[in-house]
Amino acid sequence: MKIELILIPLLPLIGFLLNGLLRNYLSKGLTGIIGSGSILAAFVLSFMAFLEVRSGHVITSSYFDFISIRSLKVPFAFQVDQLSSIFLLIITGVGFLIHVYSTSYMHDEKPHHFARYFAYLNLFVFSMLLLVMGSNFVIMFIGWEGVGLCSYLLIGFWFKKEDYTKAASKAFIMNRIGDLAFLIALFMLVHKLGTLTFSEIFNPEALAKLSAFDITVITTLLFVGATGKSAQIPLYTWLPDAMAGPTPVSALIHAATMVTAGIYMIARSNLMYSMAPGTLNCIAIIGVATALLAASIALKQNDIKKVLAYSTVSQLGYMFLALGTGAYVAAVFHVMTHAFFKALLFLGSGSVIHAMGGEQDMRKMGGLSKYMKITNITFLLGCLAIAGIPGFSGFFSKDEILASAFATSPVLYGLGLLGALLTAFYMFRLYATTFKGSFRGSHEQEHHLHESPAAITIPLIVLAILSVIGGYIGIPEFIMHGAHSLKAFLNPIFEQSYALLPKHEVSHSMEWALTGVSSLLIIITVAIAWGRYSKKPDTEEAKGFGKLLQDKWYVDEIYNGVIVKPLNALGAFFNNIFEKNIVDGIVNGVGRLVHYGGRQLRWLQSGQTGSYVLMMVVSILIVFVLQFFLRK
Amino acid sequence: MGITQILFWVLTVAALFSAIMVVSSKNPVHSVLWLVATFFAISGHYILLNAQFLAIVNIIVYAGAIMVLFLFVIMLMNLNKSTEPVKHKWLQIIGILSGGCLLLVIVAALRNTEVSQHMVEMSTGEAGLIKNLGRELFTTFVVPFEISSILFLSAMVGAVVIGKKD
Amino acid sequence: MISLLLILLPLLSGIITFFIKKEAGARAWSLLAAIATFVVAIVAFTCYNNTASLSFSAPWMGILNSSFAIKADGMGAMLCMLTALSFPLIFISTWTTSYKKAHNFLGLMLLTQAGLMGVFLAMDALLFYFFWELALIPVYFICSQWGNEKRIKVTFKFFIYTFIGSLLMLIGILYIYSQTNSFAIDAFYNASLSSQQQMWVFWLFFVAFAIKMPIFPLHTWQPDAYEQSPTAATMVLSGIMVKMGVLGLLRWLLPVLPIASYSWGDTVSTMAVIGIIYASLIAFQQNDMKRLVAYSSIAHIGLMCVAVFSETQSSIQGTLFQMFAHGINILGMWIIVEIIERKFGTRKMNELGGIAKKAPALTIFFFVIAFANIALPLTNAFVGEFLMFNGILGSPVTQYGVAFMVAAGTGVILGAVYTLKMGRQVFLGKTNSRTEQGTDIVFHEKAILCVIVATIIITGVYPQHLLHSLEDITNSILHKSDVLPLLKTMKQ
Amino acid sequence: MNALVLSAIFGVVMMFSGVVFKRNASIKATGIIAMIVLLLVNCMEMGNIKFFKFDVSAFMVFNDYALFFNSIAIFATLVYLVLTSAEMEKVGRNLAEYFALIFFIIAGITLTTSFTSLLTLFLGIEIISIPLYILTGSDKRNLKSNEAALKYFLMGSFSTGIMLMGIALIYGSQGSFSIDAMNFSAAAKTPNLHIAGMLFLLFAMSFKASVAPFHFWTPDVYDGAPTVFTSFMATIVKAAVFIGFVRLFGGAFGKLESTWSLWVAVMIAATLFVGNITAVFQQSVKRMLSYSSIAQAGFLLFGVYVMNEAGREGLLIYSAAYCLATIGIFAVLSKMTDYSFEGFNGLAKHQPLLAFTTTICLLSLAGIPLTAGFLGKFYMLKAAVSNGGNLWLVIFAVVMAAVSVYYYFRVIQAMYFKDGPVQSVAATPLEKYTLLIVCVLIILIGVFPNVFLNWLYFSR
Amino acid sequence: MPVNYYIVLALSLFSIGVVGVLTRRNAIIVFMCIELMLNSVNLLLVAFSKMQVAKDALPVAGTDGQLFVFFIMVVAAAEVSVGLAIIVMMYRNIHSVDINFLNRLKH
Repeated sequence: MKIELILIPLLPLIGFLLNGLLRNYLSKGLTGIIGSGSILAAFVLSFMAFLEVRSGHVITSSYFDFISIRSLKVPFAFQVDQLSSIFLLIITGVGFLIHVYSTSYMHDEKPHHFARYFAYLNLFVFSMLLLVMGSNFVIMFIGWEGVGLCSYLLIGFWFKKEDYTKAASKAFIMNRIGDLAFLIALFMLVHKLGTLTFSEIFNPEALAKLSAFDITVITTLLFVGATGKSAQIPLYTWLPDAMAGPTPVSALIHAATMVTAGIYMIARSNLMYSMAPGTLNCIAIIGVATALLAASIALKQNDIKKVLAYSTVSQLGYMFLALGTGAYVAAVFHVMTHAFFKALLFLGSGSVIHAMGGEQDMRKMGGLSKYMKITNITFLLGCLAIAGIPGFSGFFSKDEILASAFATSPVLYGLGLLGALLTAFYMFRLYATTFKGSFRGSHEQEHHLHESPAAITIPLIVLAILSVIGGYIGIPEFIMHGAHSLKAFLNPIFEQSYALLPKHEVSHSMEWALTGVSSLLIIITVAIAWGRYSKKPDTEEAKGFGKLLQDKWYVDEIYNGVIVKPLNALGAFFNNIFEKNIVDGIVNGVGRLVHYGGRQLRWLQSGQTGSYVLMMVVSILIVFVLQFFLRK
Repeated sequence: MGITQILFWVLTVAALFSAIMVVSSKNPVHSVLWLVATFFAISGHYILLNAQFLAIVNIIVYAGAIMVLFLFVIMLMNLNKSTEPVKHKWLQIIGILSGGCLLLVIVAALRNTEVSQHMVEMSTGEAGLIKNLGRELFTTFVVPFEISSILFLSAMVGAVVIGKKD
Repeated sequence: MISLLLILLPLLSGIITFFIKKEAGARAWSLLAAIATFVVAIVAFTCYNNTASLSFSAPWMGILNSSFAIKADGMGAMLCMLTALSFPLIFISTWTTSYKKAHNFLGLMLLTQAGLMGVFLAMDALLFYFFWELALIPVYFICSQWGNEKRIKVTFKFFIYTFIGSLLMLIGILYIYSQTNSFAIDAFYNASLSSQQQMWVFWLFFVAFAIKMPIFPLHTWQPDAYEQSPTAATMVLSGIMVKMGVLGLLRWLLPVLPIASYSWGDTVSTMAVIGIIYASLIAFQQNDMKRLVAYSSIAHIGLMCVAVFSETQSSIQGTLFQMFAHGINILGMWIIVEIIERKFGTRKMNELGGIAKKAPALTIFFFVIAFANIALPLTNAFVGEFLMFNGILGSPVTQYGVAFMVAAGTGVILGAVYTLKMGRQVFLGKTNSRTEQGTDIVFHEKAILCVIVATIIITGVYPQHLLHSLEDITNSILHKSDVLPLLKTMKQ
Repeated sequence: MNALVLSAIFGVVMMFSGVVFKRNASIKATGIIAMIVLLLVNCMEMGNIKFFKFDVSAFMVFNDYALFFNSIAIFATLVYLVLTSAEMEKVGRNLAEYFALIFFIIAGITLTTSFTSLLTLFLGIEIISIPLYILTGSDKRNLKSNEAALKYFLMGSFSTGIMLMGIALIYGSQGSFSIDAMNFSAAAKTPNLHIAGMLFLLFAMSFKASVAPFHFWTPDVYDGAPTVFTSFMATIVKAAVFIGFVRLFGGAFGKLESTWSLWVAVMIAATLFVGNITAVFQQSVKRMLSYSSIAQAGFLLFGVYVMNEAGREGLLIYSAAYCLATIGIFAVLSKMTDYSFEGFNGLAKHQPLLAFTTTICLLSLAGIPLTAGFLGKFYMLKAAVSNGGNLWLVIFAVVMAAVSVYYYFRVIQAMYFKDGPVQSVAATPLEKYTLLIVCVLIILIGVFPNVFLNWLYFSR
Repeated sequence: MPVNYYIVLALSLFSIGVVGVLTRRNAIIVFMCIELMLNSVNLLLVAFSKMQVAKDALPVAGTDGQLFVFFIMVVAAAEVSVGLAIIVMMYRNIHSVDINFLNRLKH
């Protein structure tokens, strides 16, 4: 069965247009149906596409020439292969759940804002689909920027709050910085290869035209682009701020889909990266550093969404660690599992926040398990998954990453493990503080506490199930031979890379040992966290190192001081001093000089005949002297 | 040194001296009189150069008519006393200096000109005689001569326009 | 022949407008004339799409070897289209803005249009110069008469500034004329000046174009002029007039003085790149929306300048495309500024805020245009900037392509910064006493903004039609300005 | 020759018309009709219909160029008379005499533009100058007029002295006054006597043409003279002097171009600089216009500097454009009560036609394209550029032209963009239409220079 | 006599005239100095004319120079009439012939 690929992004686009243009006329119900329905339809189509891809086809279809000049042809064309089909499923599937969730979560909004919200979400899905379906870098970039736009719009959805709009701008601009690097990489590709189509770039003959230096530069630039979109050091600071948006948005965009675009892009370009070991090392280091940094910050956050945000950054770091160590499958795997459990966690937190009447501070919560049974259980499952407790999805993906890290370098493994422990710790700190203990909020809030409606809980349940079982498509080799169906599925994408990457063989027994150790450590950590926070949350002000963590290592402040403020000062200097006094000053100065000259020259015109004659005579004299005595 | 040369030098000295006196006299009337003297000296030169017609015209028109007109105006205005306020000293000095420099520069420039050693025909020659001049004036130069009538007309009209009392 | 109509129609109707004393009549007439011109432009560039009907030549100053030669090549047609499209939009958008003696205002506007059309079509250096000035004079009167309080001084500065530039260009034209003895553009293309001559004749031309565009550091007339002009004139100035400079570069500088363009390319590009960052940084400091947009325009045009001097297929075709895109976008921007100023009585961003609540439609239009302005994909500017950046980076004529590209790209990031800041301060946030009373835009405003947004999106999603029409002219410009073989022969 | 003789005759006629006619209107009508006749007669001579067939070639040659200029000058004078004769009445009671003097000046102009002998040049210049001294002082009660006349007269005579010294030195070197006789072989060394004489003549002509640094009389005299006569002096007379200038330096000293072109270049620069820069600060439009006339002289001097065909043509176009525009502005100015810039405030509201015509004239002076003034400047620059000479001078010139925009546009700003009291500017319909015709001419020459130029070319 | 002598003499007179113009303030005297300049030119012309006679033997040689002198005198006479009229007019108005007395026109 041939799938008309254009329909997949077109449906959300239609949803966007309907919701956007008719927002003043649609009822909330209709809006929700249009919004969710279009995604559901897209999901169905994606699934059909997946099935087709599973049978070994790569579906491509080209529509029209987007840009076609003599030196560059960019068709508007789609391509769905194994990699993109996985992402398609994640995007439309998780996306659909979140849409459903949103119909309830956003129900308090006025109808046209409600419609606007769904329009944005649909637009986001559209962009994200473009990103993963594009058959060339330009289409990918269109989606790449499009999701940035939607992220901007959704973070700033409550536009009346100035902080939110600032956070939105920040997200957009930091993304743009990365995008610039991305673009430069594209231009270098055009310059060197004359094409941006994946199939023409990612084959050994084409890449052979590039020097090692070129490849390193291009891959590095692409990676910089990815750090922006996927919130890695140094461009990660926007993501925590992005929590200003509605919680489903955080779940969809800032956890499950958009932020994984960078991973998608690098996985897509795996052949090129495999040829650039330097870049891969760099990615691994950045990834693990991000994972640790974000995890450390998450330890001391009190805002429930902030914790999850830093956790996202940290998990994304893992994915990059995986990419950097050449474990592309592991990265994609982790993207998938992460999509499940992180969406679950965000939605769960959304449910909590919803119940708490907008309160996000964990210190004011506690003991919610009594009031919100489903949320409690699903959230716990999510925590277990993210912590990597054996059997849950997170365990499989994370374990694969750590194994790959160990194969590359034990140091990376050690750091990665440390990150995993931190993750387990702060997640259970979060869980314990929120759901255990006694309620610390106001009476009013307590009175208001309730389990969320079905539109919220059903997605939670679905996601919880996925979080638990999602890992079983990638059972490691050492446990069960040939059970890593994901790896098998993705093999066509990565097989060429495997040949290029250095082989690090780790014996099965070693892997068993590692897994055992890490699982044990994680369980211990979970227990410590549980024990420490289930009764008494840390409500007192952090001091010393804790303060440093709570204030996020002051990275924002440093950026502010090192980049924003000097640029602002420079701008102010240009505006107030340089422009006015020097550039325009010179122009005006010329004018003033002429004016002044006019005023001074007037005095020559003294009105006295004698002086006029004198000046004439002197001129005559000068001319004569010059003519007869000095001119040769 | 013949009589011509002696006369030349005498007339030259007279002309220069009286010219200087024209400039330096405080009393306008004296200036006019010194100017007349200068004209006479110049007329003397004309005669030395055998340009009798011009010598006569110079005395009649210039020394006679024009200078009398000057004198007349000065008398009319009762300017015989030195009523002229003195210019600034340094302005005068600058004036004299620049005039002197002008003289020096031009003379220096023209010192070695090609014609400098050409001789001027003294006391002889027919070019300056009334007969020759008259013939030329009314044949070849008749057009400019007629044109100068326009000049006179306009000067006349002008003098009337300006001089007439409204 | 039909291209002649593009000049004559606005010219004559403009003159007629002066005599329609009734305001409503004058408005209707001028709008009608503008629309008629638009229709003619559409007919010309779709139905009569051959060289014979798009060019016109008549003896004019035979003695000077100058003729009234006009021709609509791809670039000319595109810019004429932009002009023809803009003027009806301008007239409608200012339909309710009151002007004293509106008939004079509208008449002068139409004269400006005639001048602009002439500039874009002229194929004779002298004719080009004539139209160059003809377009300026009416604008001078418009801005001086109907502008804000500092209008006279500011417009005067603008006028003298550009006048000096154009006089220098005149010398350049005359100098080349003294070599070719003809003002025809082909003669100019074949002038083959020695490289020493080109080196300084280049600046005579470039200064004129640089002032018009404007390029740092010759830009200081611009923010003031934009700020003080009536918005209708600002639209013309920034939407269309700055394109005169770029057109000048592409038609009269690069192909005429290829060696100098090559040699000075880096210098000029450096100026432009400095200008991009400089203007962006300043734009961020602005509080007045008009000034902000003005500085952003400097940055955008600077990018075009760099792209032009990269001399690649991609960058030049991108520049041409971007000329159209920028014209539309900034027009939309000005329309919105005009609406805000009319509705809320101020352009100061700190006095505004929360308009989104009161005028959602306006807000949406603004954000679409703003994102187009910062070249978001699927808007028109993305295509232009993508091609331009691509060309700059791959430029064969400079070794600093990467540096220029990165610096210009930084400007684009800064562009996002200040554009979003403007959006945030003006439209988002809480309403204040001033914006509390606001209402949303009315039908005709929606209609024109729709046209603009539609143009943005259509050319953004399917740019190929427009791009294709610019292909030939790009090739011909590149062909004429190609110095690399020339340099090779020189080395041998 | 036709124009020369007839203008002298008409001058005499006008002298007596004051006796014959009692009404000023009749005198004016006579004068204007006489001027029309003069124009026709001059045009006839261009068509080779000569009334007087003397051989005057030793003193003057009425070639096409001179005749064409004379036509322009006479036409401009005609326009001038139509526009400003009403104001002339107000200067004094001697209207007939003023007309007579103007006719005499025309005679002087025909001489100056067609001399072949330095004697004719001298006479022509004097015939121009002496009536001008009188016209300058014609407002007898006005001390400014007195002062201007005295200054003009004293300095004019002084420059006559310089000119005569030049002529004498040249005579000493050449033994002849004919400009055709002054031919040197390029190889031989030019005698210093000759160079000195040439320089003296250069200074004297510069004085008459108000070229810096011999321009000092100009602002004072133009300012002090009655506005109607300033108009005449600053336009037609000045243009004629330039034609004489070109004739002298092209004809007599053409071979010495390398010697004098440097000085002329310096003078152009100085003139443009002084004229434009000083005009910037003026408060009175009249005085501004007199400085601007100095500035324009700088451009006209290009015609001398380049000394090629294009330069000569340019001089014609430039003088036509300059004369028409300046006469137009002065015509409006002479009707104003307040000569300051503020006096023009709000003129466009009350007198739109006058404001419009003034604007066109100012645009022409500023050299905006599609006006005659642009064409003039264009020709001058073209001549200078094709001459291949000093391009820095050309660039300097255009920068100064841009400065000139500053002060010309101040008037436009005042008229259009500022509010002022209602002024009763009495302009008769005839005057208004004439002004309009002037504007149309300015634009026509600017837009269709072919028509104008073809005339020149066919007549050659 | 060599013509040099006459040149120097004439130039001396001319310069004296110039100095007079520069240093005196009485309009009439300034004017007289200008007349002096004219006369020096006359003298020079006559000398040159006689030099021409010495140079070539044509009967009319040199007459043009002398006739030019005649025309200069004519012009000078006309100028004097106008000039004195102007001076008198001014004197009538301000009772002074000081050239700097009237100084309204400046700058």
